[in-house]
Amino acid sequence: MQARAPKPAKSRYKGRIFSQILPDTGLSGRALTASMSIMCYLACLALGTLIIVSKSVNLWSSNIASEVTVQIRPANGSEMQAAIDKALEVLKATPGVTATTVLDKSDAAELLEPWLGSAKVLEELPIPRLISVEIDPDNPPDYDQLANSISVEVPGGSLDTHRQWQAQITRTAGTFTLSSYGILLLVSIAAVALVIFATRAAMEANRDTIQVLHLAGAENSFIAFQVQRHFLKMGARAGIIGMIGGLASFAALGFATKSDQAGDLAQVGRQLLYGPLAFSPENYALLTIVPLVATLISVTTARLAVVSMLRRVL
Amino acid sequence: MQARAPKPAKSRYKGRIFSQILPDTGLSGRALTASMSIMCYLACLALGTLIIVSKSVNLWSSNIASEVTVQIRPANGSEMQAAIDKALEVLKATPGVTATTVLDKSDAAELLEPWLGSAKVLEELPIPRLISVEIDPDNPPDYDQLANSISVEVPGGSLDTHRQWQAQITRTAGTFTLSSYGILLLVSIAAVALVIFATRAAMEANRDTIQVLHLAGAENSFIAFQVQRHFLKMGARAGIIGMIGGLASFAALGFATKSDQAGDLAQVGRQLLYGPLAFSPENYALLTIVPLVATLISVTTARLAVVSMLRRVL
Amino acid sequence: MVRFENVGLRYGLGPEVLRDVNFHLKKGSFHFLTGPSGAGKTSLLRLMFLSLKPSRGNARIFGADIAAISPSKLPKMRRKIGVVFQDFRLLDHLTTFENVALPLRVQKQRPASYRDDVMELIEWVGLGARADSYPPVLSGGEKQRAAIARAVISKPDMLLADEPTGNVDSALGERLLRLFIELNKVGTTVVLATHDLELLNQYSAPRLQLKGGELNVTG
Amino acid sequence: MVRFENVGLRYGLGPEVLRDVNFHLKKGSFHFLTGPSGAGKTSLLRLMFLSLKPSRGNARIFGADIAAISPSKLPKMRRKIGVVFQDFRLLDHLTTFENVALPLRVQKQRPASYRDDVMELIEWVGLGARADSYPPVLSGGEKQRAAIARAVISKPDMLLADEPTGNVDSALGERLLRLFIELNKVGTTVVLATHDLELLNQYSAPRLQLKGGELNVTG
Ligand SMILES: Nc1ncnc2c1ncn2[C@@H]1O[C@H](COP(=O)(O)OP(=O)(O)OP(=O)(O)O)[C@@H](O)[C@H]1O
Ligand SMILES: Nc1ncnc2c1ncn2[C@@H]1O[C@H](COP(=O)(O)OP(=O)(O)OP(=O)(O)O)[C@@H](O)[C@H]1O
Ligand SMILES: [Mg+2]
Ligand SMILES: [Mg+2]
Repeated sequence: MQARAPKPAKSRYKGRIFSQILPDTGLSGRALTASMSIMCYLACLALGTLIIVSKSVNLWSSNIASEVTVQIRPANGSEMQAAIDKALEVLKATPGVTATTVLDKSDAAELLEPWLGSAKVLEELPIPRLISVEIDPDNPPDYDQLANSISVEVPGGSLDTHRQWQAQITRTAGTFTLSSYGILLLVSIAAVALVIFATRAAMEANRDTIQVLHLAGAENSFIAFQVQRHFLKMGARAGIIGMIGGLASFAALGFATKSDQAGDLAQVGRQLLYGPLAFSPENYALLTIVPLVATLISVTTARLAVVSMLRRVL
Repeated sequence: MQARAPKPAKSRYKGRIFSQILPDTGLSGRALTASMSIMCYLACLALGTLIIVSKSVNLWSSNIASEVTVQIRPANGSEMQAAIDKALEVLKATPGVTATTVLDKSDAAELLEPWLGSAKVLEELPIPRLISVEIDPDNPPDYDQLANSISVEVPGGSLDTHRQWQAQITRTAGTFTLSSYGILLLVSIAAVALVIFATRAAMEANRDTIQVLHLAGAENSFIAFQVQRHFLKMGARAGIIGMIGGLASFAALGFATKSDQAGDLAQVGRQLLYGPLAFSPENYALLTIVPLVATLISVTTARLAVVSMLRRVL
Repeated sequence: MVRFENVGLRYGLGPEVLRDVNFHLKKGSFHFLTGPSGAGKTSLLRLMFLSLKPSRGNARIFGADIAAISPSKLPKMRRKIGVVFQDFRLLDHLTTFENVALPLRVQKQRPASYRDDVMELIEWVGLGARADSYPPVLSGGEKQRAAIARAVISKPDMLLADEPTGNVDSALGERLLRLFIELNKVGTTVVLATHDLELLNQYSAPRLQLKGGELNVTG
Repeated sequence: MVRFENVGLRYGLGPEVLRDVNFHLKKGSFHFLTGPSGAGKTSLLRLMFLSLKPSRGNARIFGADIAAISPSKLPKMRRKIGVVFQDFRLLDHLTTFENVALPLRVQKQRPASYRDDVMELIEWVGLGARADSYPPVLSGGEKQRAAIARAVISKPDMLLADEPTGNVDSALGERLLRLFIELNKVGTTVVLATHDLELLNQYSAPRLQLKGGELNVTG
């Protein structure tokens, strides 16, 4: 039963210190800030994933879209070099093709090495030859028609547009993007709900104070402003904490990624998750949207909740 | 200023209804339950990922460990069938080898199809032959020695133990496992912090009530029990909400997985994330650990916080 | 200034706490409000300070019908009324000074303009040394005096005081009564609810007597 | 039963609120405690109900030194003391019945064993119709009576009442005084802090008079 000595936040005004009219206590305390921060952190992770995935997919898609391959298998009764020349001819006549590179026999053999063993053996095999074709992505050729002409005009020739591959990437990226949007939505809803509950509880906790303010002639807007100011601070604080956490996580991931060895599966996963690009400064800057939105959600939700509550009292 | 009419939780006792001695209001309201639930949800996701990854890795590892491949490339001046027979002889003499299967020429060709085109062409190629070797995982042979004997005794022969592949999987799985443990740890710390803050705030909110209880002769253990009971309910409720959310998410994922088309990259990712097994009933059951731990954390943290606070008042 | 005609009040579905209450307070008048515990004194004051609406009858204050005042006009009207609550209702997180200055603060007056007035009043009620203390460390009588200072700081048109001397000794009670009388002399309408016979005998003023929900005006 | 020798009390670094207080209360005695507002009546009572420790001097209650009582023994001692707080301190989330029954409930007595006693006492203080109401809807006097009922329900060895009649009219005040006198007759030591001259004149008992932090015992 020791007398409690409240130590409310103060602002100095011309020599005399003034307390806040509504205390910072009540439900809107540190637990609220903590859970709001967690949500902001989650939002940062989701947003970061979104940025990385969309950047990676763009880059990959444009890489893939700007390159197709012509494969020429050794066919019976045809000369390989003639087939290659024919293929180049067809390609050059096609609008939208910007460059062609005929891959050496050894390049093709290299691709087969995992399957067939050392290149020495392969050199003697009649393996197919590849032509890498660069495409103007803004003005791509009609692939169906090109594929048709190549298979008709070039003996043993076929066009590989990597379409299946591209579809796979797009589908996988789509899943990630969708999950990220889902998490962002969930987190926002959770944040709104949390602030509504918190506002209600804070009003409940400060019910007597609000009654006294009313009876002293305070206007609803005055009271709402006090509550709002509180949630402004809370939202901003939580947003910044969450953002710092998010930035730290991405930085840590980037660091961990660099120190890891290269390797098939891990690299594929990492490429997809963290992008061929480093998570760049612009992306970090984009994350500052999180505290801004958090503050906005917090303030407007609190304002609406408070005004609707105040309307219901005499 | 309308008179407030508190409606506290009641328990009926012999005709007369009794209110709880400590009200359910104060900071430990719905916002607390909500944020606790979110943490439990995250814990469920992390735990689920952990289960799936470890199960998948086990399964894959044992599959891979129980199977190695012998590759025999057509070497100059040697008969393929003789080489195969020789290889089988070596394998049969090796302890730990339980079975061997010589793959058809066409099986091998199939594996090369993506690279070399239709199987017709391949039939004429002198492609390598494969022998699939089953291993007793509990008693594996000495791989180094086996590889050595095969390369020495079998012309053009080599042993592929998929070791690099296995290392990749282990490394990737390790990353997932580590992140999951990290999230579990973070979530637990956050939950403990949240409950401590909440207990403090609840004690603060009910300070007057606690003083009156003290002065009426209540023992600290009596008061602590009241607070504890409150956090027991809160922890259990939040844990169950979080668990249900987690279960729903996994169920939704399983459903989405089934309806999706098969495809290289997506399938690799999905295999890793959701495992070759469906997320089975035992795994769902394992998730019930989350509400149990949440309740335990909530109650013990609250108990410790309350007792240490009560000790500090006269 | 205040006119009640056949006013009745019930809380929820309970019995009528006030029945057929009729009275009229002229501007600048001084009234005692008496009656046994639970008679409805606080309820009657709550009607007058606009924190409750009558269940029936016609209650007018400053010429407006209490039951029909729009919420947006409430703050303006309440600023003309000073209230001393029976249970003080000081804000625990504000100092005595800030509690007393509250009515001016919610009117958004500049602190510099009222600082000295507030301190002077606080000295007058004998709380000079306690201006920077928080209510939880004040004695019962000190709280009551702070509540009175808060009610009168904005020189309201009407002062409603509910048992304002229940926690102070008779000397201090007399001093506070004089404060109310001074205010009344400069034009404030005063209604003072009390059980304190001593106080009633110290000043002759008409009495509103509540009993069994009915009101009689004497003197 | 209670013996204070040269007891001094200060809050934090403030001035001494009580100085060199000496008195002795015998078992079964009845005392009034008087003094102006802020004199330290509540503070003195708080020492006696073990919610405060003296800054100096020797204060003993039930034979034990207040400054040295171990926390684990506090609940047992407090159960022997009934307190009526100046500001009531009813629990807003419990009904009147539950508030009055609280001291028995924290002693873990079975509800069936005290139900009738509690209801009888509630009727006696005139709150029969309000047993299931929550404190926020009670009038000032009704709260005070509920607080008194809570203090006496467990028939304590010592009753400390702080201004127990500040919010009730004189007829009811007399009735409550009689309750205290009855309790005193069956052996309870009573200390009653009040400003109410009327009450003081109704019963002759020794007075502890506080002034400027010093205590004089008269009568
Ligand atoms: N908000 C409320 N809801 C229901 N009943 C109420 C409410 N407020 C007061 N009452 C009841 O109305 C009656 C009158 O109460 P009121 O507070 O007006 O009495 P009073 O004359 O001020 O008494 P006192 O002198 O004890 O303060 C009482 O019986 C009380 O219990
Ligand atoms: N917890 C506290 N901390 C600091 N000062 C306190 C505290 N409680 C009381 N005081 C101061 O101690 C002095 C005595 O207070 P106390 O409540 O004992 O007076 P009282 O005799 O009960 O007065 P009243 O008749 O007005 O209730 C007052 O000046 C008061 O402001
Ligand atoms: Mg009243
Ligand atoms: Mg006192």
